[in-house]
Amino acid sequence: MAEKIKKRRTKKESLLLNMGPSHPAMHGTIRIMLELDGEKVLNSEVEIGYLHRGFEKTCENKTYFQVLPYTDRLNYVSPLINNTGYVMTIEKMLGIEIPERAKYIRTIMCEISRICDHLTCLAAMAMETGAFTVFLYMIKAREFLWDVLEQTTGARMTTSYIRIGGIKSDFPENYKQLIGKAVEETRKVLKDCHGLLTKNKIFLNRTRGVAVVSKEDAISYGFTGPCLRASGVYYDVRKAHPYLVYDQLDFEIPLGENGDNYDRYFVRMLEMEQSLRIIEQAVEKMPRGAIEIKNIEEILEPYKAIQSARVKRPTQNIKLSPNLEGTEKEKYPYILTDDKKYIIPPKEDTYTTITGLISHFKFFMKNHGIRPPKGEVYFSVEGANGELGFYIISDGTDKPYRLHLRAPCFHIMSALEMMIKGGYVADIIPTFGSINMIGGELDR
Amino acid sequence: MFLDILIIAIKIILGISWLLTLTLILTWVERKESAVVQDRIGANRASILGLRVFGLFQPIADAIKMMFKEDFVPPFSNRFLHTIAPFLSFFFAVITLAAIPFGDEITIGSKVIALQIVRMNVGLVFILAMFSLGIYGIIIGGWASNNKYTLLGGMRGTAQIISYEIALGLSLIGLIMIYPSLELNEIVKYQGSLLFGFIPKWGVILQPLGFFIFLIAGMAETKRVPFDLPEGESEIIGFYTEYSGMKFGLFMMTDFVEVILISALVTTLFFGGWQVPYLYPDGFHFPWGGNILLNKWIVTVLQVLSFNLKVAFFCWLLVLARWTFPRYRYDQLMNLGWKLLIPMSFVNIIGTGLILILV
Amino acid sequence: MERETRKMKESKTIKILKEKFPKDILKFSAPFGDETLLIKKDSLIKIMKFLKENPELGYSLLLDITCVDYLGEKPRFELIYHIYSFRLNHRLRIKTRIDEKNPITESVISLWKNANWLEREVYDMFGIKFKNHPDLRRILMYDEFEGYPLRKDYPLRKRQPRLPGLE
Amino acid sequence: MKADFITTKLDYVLGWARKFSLFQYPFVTACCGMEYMAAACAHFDIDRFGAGLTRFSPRQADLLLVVGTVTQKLAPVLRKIYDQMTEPKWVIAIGACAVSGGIYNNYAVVQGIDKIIPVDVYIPGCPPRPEAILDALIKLQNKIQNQPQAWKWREKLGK
Amino acid sequence: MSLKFSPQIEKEINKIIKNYPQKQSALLSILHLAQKEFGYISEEVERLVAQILDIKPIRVREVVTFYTMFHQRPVGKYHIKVCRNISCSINGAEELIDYISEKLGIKVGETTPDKKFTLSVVECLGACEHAPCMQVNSEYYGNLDKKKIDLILERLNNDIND
Amino acid sequence: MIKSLVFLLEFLKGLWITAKHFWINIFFNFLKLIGFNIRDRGSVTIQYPEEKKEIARRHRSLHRILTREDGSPRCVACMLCMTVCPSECIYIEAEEDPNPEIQKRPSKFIIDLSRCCFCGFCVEACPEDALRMDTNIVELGEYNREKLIYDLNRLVRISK
Amino acid sequence: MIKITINGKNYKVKEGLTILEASKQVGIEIPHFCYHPALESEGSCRMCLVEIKGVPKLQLACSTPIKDGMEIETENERVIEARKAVLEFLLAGHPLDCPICDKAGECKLQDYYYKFGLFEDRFEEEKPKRDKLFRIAPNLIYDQERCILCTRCVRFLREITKTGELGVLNRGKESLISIYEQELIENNYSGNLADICPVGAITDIDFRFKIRTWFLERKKSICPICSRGCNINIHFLSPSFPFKVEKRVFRITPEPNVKINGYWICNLGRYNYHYIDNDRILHPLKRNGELKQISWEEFYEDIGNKIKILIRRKKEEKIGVIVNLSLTNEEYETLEIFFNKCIPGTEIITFGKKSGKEDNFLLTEDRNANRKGAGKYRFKEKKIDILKFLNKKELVIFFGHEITEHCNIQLLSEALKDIKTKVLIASNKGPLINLVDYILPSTVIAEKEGSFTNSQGITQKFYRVLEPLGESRPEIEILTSLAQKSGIWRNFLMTRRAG
Repeated sequence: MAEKIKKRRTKKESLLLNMGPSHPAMHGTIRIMLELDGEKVLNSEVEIGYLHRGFEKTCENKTYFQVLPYTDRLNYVSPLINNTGYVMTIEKMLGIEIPERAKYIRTIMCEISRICDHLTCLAAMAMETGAFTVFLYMIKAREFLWDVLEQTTGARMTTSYIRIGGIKSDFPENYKQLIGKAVEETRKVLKDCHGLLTKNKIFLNRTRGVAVVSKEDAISYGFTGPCLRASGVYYDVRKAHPYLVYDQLDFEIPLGENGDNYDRYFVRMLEMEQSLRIIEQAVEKMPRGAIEIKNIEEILEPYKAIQSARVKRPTQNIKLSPNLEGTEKEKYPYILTDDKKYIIPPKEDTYTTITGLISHFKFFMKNHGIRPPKGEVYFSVEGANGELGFYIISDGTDKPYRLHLRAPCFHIMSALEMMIKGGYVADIIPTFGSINMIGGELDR
Repeated sequence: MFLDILIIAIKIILGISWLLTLTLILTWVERKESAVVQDRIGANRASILGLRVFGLFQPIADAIKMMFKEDFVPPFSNRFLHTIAPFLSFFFAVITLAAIPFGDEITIGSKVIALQIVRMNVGLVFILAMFSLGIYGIIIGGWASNNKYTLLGGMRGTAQIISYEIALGLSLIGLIMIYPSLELNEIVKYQGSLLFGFIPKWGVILQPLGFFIFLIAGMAETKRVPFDLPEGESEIIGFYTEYSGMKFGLFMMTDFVEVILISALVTTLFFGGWQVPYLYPDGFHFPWGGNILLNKWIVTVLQVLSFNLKVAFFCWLLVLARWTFPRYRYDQLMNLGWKLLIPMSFVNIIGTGLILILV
Repeated sequence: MERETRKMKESKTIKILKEKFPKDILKFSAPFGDETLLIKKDSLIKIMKFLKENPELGYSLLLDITCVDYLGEKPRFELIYHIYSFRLNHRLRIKTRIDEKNPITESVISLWKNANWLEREVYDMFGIKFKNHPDLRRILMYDEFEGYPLRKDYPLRKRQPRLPGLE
Repeated sequence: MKADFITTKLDYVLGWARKFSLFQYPFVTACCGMEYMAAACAHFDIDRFGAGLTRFSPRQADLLLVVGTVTQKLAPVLRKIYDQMTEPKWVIAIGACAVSGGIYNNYAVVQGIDKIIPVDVYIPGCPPRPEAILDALIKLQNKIQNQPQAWKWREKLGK
Repeated sequence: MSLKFSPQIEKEINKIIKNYPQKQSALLSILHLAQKEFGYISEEVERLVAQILDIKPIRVREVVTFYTMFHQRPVGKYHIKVCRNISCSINGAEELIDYISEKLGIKVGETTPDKKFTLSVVECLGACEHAPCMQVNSEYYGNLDKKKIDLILERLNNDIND
Repeated sequence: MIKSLVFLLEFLKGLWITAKHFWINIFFNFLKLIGFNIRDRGSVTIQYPEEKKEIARRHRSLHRILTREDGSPRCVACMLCMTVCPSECIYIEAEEDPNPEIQKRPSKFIIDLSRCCFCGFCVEACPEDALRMDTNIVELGEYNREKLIYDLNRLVRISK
Repeated sequence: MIKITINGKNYKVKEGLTILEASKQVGIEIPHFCYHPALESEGSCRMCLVEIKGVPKLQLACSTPIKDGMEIETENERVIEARKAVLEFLLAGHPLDCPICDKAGECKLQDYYYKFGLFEDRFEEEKPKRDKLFRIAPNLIYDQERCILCTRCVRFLREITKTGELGVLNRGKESLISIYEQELIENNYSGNLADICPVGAITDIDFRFKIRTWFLERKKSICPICSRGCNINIHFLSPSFPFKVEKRVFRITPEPNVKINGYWICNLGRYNYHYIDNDRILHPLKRNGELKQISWEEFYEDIGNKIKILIRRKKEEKIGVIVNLSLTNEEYETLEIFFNKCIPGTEIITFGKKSGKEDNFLLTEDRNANRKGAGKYRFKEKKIDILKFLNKKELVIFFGHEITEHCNIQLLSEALKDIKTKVLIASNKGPLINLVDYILPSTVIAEKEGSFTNSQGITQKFYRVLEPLGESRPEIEILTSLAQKSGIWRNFLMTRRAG
């Protein structure tokens, strides 16, 4: 009898459904062909590449410095981590050591970005499961974090802030206050969101036991980051291969148990709290920089300085344009390496001295600039989605011969077919949300 | 005779305009409330002659725009069915209004006028029946759109409404066992009496479980978050994916109409309808003594006001819930309906029966 | 101290490999500290399997597969595998060269599941084919696309639009 | 004469309604989506302009927001969605990529969506700040108010 | 070219030229003669010398501008040449130059209206041991200070009166 | 049963959180409406065209070209910005300036804003402090793509 | 051969070299400003200081000859320190001119500062003010502030052109380079001064401010202006330059070739590159009343048929070919095969450009790039009455406009009137354009590959530098395609293979 039913079932036509790429839950860049039995997913085929913007090829035609904005737009939710990853890869090639303060600032920026990323990911996940308010709360918190970024880097999202040899500019003077406020607001929002989602029966129902990825599967699919940790594997680049100052800070790596959507959600929630801890510690521990030591008097307009430098080098301090704030000469040693070959000289020097001007030109001219030695290098940082690795081959010119990105969510996405198989159509959405697909990073 | 017809016509016009006005306001409330909940401000720039009035004109703009939006019928679909679906949906939602009492009877001259469009002795059954007819709109719309997503939505909607209809009906049986009539005004009147001398005999007190089930099932009837599976905006976009312009607007309005009606029903059945505690036709008579005597017109006004306030509260609550919870999954929704609500309503019926027998 | 022990471990992997596959390893180098092995194309699966399944090594995580086009050199392409061992906390880079005329190599899908997409990407971008791959199709580009964009001889701005009028 | 008067009045009313009731279809693909989210959320609240409702069905949307990069692979999809939208419809191109291809001048990216569909307002910026998006929305509202409202009875009334 | 050497000097020039294996080598000596003849070396003189030696006038100009003993403009009776090279500068030559020019009321390179003094600055006079030093016509004055300069200038002034 | 009660409580908690937000916001919005503006409470919304969010000093907004005292652009057409621009949106042509102190000036200076990615590299690259992105003009939407191409005159005029 | 040690490594080098030359030969670069391989070393810049073991002071590499067993250090601390010091002095008075200096990008000061310097500027005194726009030649501007007095230019004019217009005036810090009064440098090689100036002191007006050097790429080619065959570098806009610009070639510089042109080229060759981008014929045109654009295929069809018919009618002598003397050897070979071997009886005459003035150095009298090569394939210029030649022809093919230099254009046009088909294959527009029916764009030298034989008899190969403009094609391709359509294809192929 049962067999008969089975036979009849197999004869039954299944429903083919096309999801995306312009589907509200597919973030505009994924297409899933579903084979459905009612609402159950029998089979699926994930198609990506709708946001393939030729990142790797383009970078082969740009100088190492010009690649920076492109890295911003990989994982556009946490651009600063991408920046850091790329820049540290180049630094590994060049063998530069950067000042301690710059390391701390990078760490803080990375963690802020990580929080932004997790917030956005969970916000999207919540929105797609219907909890619209949570989405708005989380984005609200992100706005406060972005304020810190804007004040420091001069842009809200695509900051191009981390530079080869250090960072673009020092913190503004009121940074402690700014960061404090952002942290406080984020905490508040996290509390609200915990209340709205974490124990909510509907949310639990939707996510618990859905799209379970076992430890073995997770490793076999090359998971890294929160998704791997949700499956219970202890691996975090920040702990395994500590970079920046992560080995000097006290934080924990939250682990999940089941590897289901809920764990992925919860691990992210906990990670955000850890990141907040890291930020607070780093702000405390950060070595003092010029902004804290000296009060810099601003006297001379840059153009006046340039004019007078034609005759005689002016001795007053120069008031830089607002865009260049934080890069005053006094601040330079705290935020940038002392190897002059790889950094833009301080603007004061460029404006008033021939040596500065030459360095400046050397940095910017095509076929000059940063030219790492020949060879290949792989370096990875803990991105918000997992191990974000850059593989760069240099042929000794000022352009990378090959630049490859190990995109964490590419690997995770490749498991999506497996994860949604046997589930319901509605499960696709939180599953998809929980793996935090970012088109820019996935398709590159 | 002519007078009767006139009165009924007036009542119908008044009732429908009340409903539509409230619907329009509710769309505004929905927007504003969600905004305020989310620390926003919400629509406030639609102005007439420079007056903004907190964006109250927003619904008007929406309505006008939708009316003049291109009407689209998908190719290879049944044009007739596609067109009729939203009207069906809307019609069955609005007609439910007929049985709901807004206040006690009023007497003008010798004429006794019930503040209810039609007074029918099967009011409750009528309402349930009309509710369940509403699904035709959804399933026809979903099917006639010639789109897999709408079909999925339509099917979901049908299954959902059918299953919750049962819970909805069963949850009321307890009430029916207690209340003397199926006529809604009678039910409301009954709730005016007091339990133990000081607690109003509201349905919610007599039937807390029933109220709970009815509320949830009612929310499910409205097809809004957390039960918005037929729409499932981020999953299947909804059964009205292929509708545009006013037809889509009708579907949306149906939603809001249903919210109002569910609120009105909850009010009527469980919260004493137009009753104000301790208010009698001649004024307040408090159980702890003391009376405030009032004109009968004032009493009527108070009653209507009370009804409206209660409805407004439940609308607010339903909207709040809509902006608080995530969405159920299809199978979980079915589980909730069949495995939790229906058994519970049976428990409720049996319990009520037992108590009735014992008492 | 810690670093030293790590160094020991590093050499351990290489040592074991060199002992086990003396003929298959063409070159060992460590540019910028990343240990790199250039191996013969045919022994790829063998070595990968060993690396993954040897209890001492346990390189169970395939970090990445990518390819480089050395236009003008022979053999033209170089496939690069990055693998990671939780046990040793160590990354290893395995490289193998592939000829332009016959760009076929063995798929590692039997060892790691994410190799599926990674190899598809390499196929899409470089036109390298993988034997025993269940579903070798384009992944990032569309099917109508001709040529392999990441090859050095593909012009950066050569567009192949799917809609008319996009150059 | 009278008909003219009526049509202009009706035009005005319709324009008013349309500009304050823009249901949007966000065609979000990339980075700018993050700023679009910010524009939709608490701090900037695009809903204030009556454009808060996102309809993920092109049939119901009045405003197509193309947010982010459109690649060659995605171009037919965008075209299809535009074709599916019902009249009247407007398009805003948000971000450098949508406007012109932005920094991605290469084999994969469409150099400006105006080669596929007509665009009403272009917002440069990579990504544009939410203010820019809101400002563009106001600009679009002005445009809507001032443009003739094509509707069925216009011809019948004797133009 | 109207300018010409006097026949006597021309003869001398020819003699000097013969002393060298190459004509051009006689440049310095001929310039000395020319300065003697014309008082200073003007453009015309340069061209004349160049023509005689069969070289480009620019080469003559090079030599003339290099050596401070050649004047390109008429000079006063007393040509004051103050050294401004390292040793002298360290010992305050710059100050002295300013002082002299102030005293004479002329700038460096100018001649007093009465055509008595010309002030110029020169590179090393080869008398660093006496720094700061100066040369007036062919006479050296070392270990200068303001007082000494006053004295010298006064004497020269008086000299004229004699 | 207890479990489901707990769940019910969680539902109520959720409702409580949103309701709290609702009433607090209503309260403070009302206060704002009648003129008591209590900072940081109530809705965070910035009512855009009327009030504007303060843009950070360092924020990179629309470019402008600064001028000398005589009103001529400071740019000397060194083309570093054009070189470094990753989005290739700056185009410059140079010409001779009779003033030997200046010598070179741009005859064409075009920023194609539609491509600009606002990375600020051009500002960092400018050795003459001629280019800045500190106008705080971020509302750059246009009806026409051609209008997004800013030429020298337009860029100079911004600074005035 | 003697043994020397540089930086601890032993080398064997020829005797008689200076240290700088020797280390250059073994691949070690010693920085220098004033040294130039073609000029006598002066040792004024002091940049090339190296340490020689046993010699207490650092020595000038450019003027110290090597000796057997010499041990030289070019990279040790002392040397680098000395270089830094030299650079610091040179830069002390240098104006802040990189933004407006055309040399930026290929300036030796920049390169060496980046490589050896990277010190902080300590100079706080006033910078000297000098003449910045000093015209020293009709085509050159000299900036005294930027000059580092390496005197390369002075020595070039004295030693190479032997004109000696420049000299170093004054001494010490007042030194400057100048012309004599207003006598501008007017020799045919003045353009080289801008090349050899290691900094941006001398700039070429033709190149000035047109583009920054880092946008340019360079490739080797041969100068087609005269029969010398100077080796040149064509500097053209890099293909990665993101904007569309009409001008592709921005300047021409000499490529050192000791046998032919040394390190120099003449101004004529240097500035006459505009023909590459200007006045080009871009598409095949056909006159049917007025000129209309046609496709290459159409042309091949038309003319091929014409030739086919003439061959069939055995009227080969009705075909007239007028060849110029600026084609490549390969093209002459093809011409020979096409017309002499496959269609014997065709009448071919050759006309070159009229001779010009020669100077005593590089520029020759003969202004045709490949007269010698043409001669090898029996294309020799003879005095022939053109009108007579044209008489009774049915098909005339012109290569280039050179013929108009040899006859009265009025008469020519009249003579051409009777001819049915007149074809012009040329790269640039010229007087013949109005007289013919078919106008076909051929490529210029920079766009094709082939070889020239210069007046010395040296055959030099050159390669394609630029992509052909418009629809222009190399003559060799035109002839081959034409052969395909005119029914002589098999014959053509066989002869070519045999040849």
